[in-house]
Amino acid sequence: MDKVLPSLEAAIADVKDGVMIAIPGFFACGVPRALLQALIKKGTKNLTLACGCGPMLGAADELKQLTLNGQIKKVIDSYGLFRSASKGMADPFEQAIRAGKIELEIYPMGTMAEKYRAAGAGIPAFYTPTGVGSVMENIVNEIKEKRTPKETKIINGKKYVLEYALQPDFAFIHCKIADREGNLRYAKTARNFNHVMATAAKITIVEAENIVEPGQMDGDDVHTPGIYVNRVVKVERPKFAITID
Amino acid sequence: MDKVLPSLEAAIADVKDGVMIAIPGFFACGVPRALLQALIKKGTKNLTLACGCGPMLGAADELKQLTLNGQIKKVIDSYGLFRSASKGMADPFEQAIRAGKIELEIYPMGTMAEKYRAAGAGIPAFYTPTGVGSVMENIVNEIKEKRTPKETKIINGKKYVLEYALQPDFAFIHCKIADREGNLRYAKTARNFNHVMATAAKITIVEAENIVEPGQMDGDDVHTPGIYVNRVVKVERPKFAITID
Amino acid sequence: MSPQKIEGLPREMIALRVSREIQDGMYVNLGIGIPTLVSNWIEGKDVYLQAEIGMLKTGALADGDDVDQDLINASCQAVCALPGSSYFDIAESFAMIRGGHIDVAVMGALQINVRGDYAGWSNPSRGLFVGNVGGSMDLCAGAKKLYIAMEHTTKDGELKIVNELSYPATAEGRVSMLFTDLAVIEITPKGMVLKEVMAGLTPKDVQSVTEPKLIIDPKCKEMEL
Amino acid sequence: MSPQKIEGLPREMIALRVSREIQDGMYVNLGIGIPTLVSNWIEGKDVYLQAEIGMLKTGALADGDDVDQDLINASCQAVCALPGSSYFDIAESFAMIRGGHIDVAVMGALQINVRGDYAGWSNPSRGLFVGNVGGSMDLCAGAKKLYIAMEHTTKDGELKIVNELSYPATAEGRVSMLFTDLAVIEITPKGMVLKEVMAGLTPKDVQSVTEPKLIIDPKCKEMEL
Repeated sequence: MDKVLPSLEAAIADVKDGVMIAIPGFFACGVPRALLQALIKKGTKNLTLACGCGPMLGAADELKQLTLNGQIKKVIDSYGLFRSASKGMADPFEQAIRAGKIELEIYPMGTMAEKYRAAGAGIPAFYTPTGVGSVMENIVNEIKEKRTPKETKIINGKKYVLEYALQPDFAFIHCKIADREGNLRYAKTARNFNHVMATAAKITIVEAENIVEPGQMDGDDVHTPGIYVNRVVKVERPKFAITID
Repeated sequence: MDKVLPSLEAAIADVKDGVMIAIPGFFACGVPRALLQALIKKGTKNLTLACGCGPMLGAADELKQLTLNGQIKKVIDSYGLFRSASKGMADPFEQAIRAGKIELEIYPMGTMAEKYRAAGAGIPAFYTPTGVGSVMENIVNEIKEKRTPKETKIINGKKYVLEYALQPDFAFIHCKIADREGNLRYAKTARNFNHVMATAAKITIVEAENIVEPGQMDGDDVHTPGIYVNRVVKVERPKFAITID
Repeated sequence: MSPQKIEGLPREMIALRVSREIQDGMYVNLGIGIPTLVSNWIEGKDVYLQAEIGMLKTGALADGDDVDQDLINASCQAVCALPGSSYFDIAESFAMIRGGHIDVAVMGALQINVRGDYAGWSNPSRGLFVGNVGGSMDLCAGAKKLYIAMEHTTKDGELKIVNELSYPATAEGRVSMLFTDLAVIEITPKGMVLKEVMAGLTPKDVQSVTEPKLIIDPKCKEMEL
Repeated sequence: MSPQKIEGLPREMIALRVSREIQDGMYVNLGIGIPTLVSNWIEGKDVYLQAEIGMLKTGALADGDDVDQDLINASCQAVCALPGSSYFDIAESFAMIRGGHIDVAVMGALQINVRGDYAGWSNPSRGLFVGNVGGSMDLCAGAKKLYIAMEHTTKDGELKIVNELSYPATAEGRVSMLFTDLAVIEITPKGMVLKEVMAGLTPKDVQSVTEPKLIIDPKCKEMEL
């Protein structure tokens, strides 16, 4: 089953207004910039971007454009994307947050990772020690009215928080090598959120720096088996500025 | 930090009576037979063997010896090790189960996998759809008196069972290649329960068919990072009879 | 007294009939027994077989020099790899299964009832309370579609399609289609709908070895093999 | 009015002092800021640095041709690999962290109190309720030992070691040792125990910029660097 499509436009044709899209990347590493650029071109609105560790800092131009276009409704992340005081105030995204135009929901990074992993693995909810004793015992949102307590439980004398699976409608994935059947390999620390998000989403769309034939990747060396992948598009290797400000 | 020890005896020196040992393997594939043989030689008693898919069928000689030596107190598995009616009745292990000399606790295989994964990942408990509507809504034991209901919860209108992490004292791991710092690679379907059990146990002891220097394994191709591994011993590649009866 | 047993199709033919439901591009898990035989009938199709031991795209059974003890399927048979095969650990394997990524799971059964509950993991007649549950309950919970492939009655002619299970359930209400040596039956909210019968049999014949009252599909036809 | 600020050790020296606690064979995670500087002082030691982005055994910062945009640490700095380095996905990375496999985590802090609660993730003075929590809460929950490395007071001389946090907590009661530019303090069930003071200072000096009452260890000594 050849999952390779000829263009990013074709790959995201069914990404409609109002959907939730998982965006992997850890700051500037492993971010699906080409798919984000196609999304800007398409103009899809009212989007929820489900992130993990500030990938939009690695796609600062795309974030600025998405914000100015009013395409983003909400961001879920462990990293609120806030810069230093001086730069932050000048940043359109931070301005939109402060103006209440974009909603922001925050979880600890390991909880984000586990929420995607749970969605992919059919685990509807799990207990975690992370965030106990902090404001993360609640849903944490810039909009204080939306904060509600999470369920907790004492297990073997220790307190834990119940967290739920997070299933995005789409995942935009960046990988080093894909085969035509959707088996993927990532490069070094660019793997980060890519694998779990590929497992979590209803539809997983991959931008790959290289495409090979099935069998050219050793079966023991596949990072994401093709079962999780719906579509693959070849892209140029992107350039990232390595900095978080 | 060189984690390689000169002998299996040295590697299991602190395996004391009464401990729980995780035994990976899927029937005859990926079973740590050399470590099991060392355990028989050592004579450790009152053991709980935490398995996943009938690995003792792939180590039938070792199972017979452990049973006849009275070393096993309890087995936790998804596969009760039962053979056909004729063979089962002649089998010392099944006889010991029927006589109440060995306790048997059963979970669905995916739940077993997830219980180890949870232990390794610091997740004390998780909800799963598996087993709902079956006797697996209870702790399932050959000893009916020990059966108790598990907690359940309705999430988005669907019923789920709460299952807990399972942390063994030791894991006996079989791998194809280990480096001296404990990074591991498995061969094909021999990976099965090895990785999750290596993450779950308090102390992880590895029998490796090959030992290499750090750096000889590509960092993107490591299956189990060395952080989960305490000790490594070189063993001969074992022979398995490929059959489940 | 059991109803009179009807001689049905051989196991390979049940497997052939199931294979007709498997489409190009599907990810499929085949249980032990008749389901395993389905793999003989899908060669040439672009189908990915998942083995819960931790493999996608398992190939044909291996013989002679091709046998590798590190490469078995979930029925503990030596198999071959194919271009595009991948291996992964057991937690990832059951993430696939439980997480809804398997399009079709085909399982054997001891009993099935009108609500799509089925029993397949434990036969208390052996005098043991527990059985070999393996991955069956996870497959039932997670597969998008769950098919049962089995003989219509036991060797002794006892009914396996019943009103109420007497063996421990594997799952409740998860089966959508049932393929036997005599018929193809769909499980619907209204009951069991007879879709196809073996050549030479009538719906009445099938009903005679089926405890629940069957709804005869107006388009009920002969099983095509 | 803030107490008078005391000029302390440079940040590199705090990092050096922390590095003395890191033993051969340990798996260590270093947070952003002063903790990152600890890596400069452990060269030659057999220590494995974990980066929550998904890497074990991160090497030195990369320069020039060594920079690979696919190889950064959790502070978003280009780093080098070492023989034995490994990469893994983010769920595995936080499995390591949450699951108790990290021997020591070293974090920066905005405030810390006498019970070992600390605040580091959100500074409400910026007028925003939420901050960049990142992986800090997971590290607090999972690391076997949690150390804080920070300046004893703010640049303006405001106290950071306080009776009650005024900033949102990162974790409760998880810190075991505190390393500042003026002192080394152990957090015990009885309170904060002063173990070491900077050369030229007295325990009284340290107390003057520390809100909770310090217990002076009878063996309290000069910080050795």
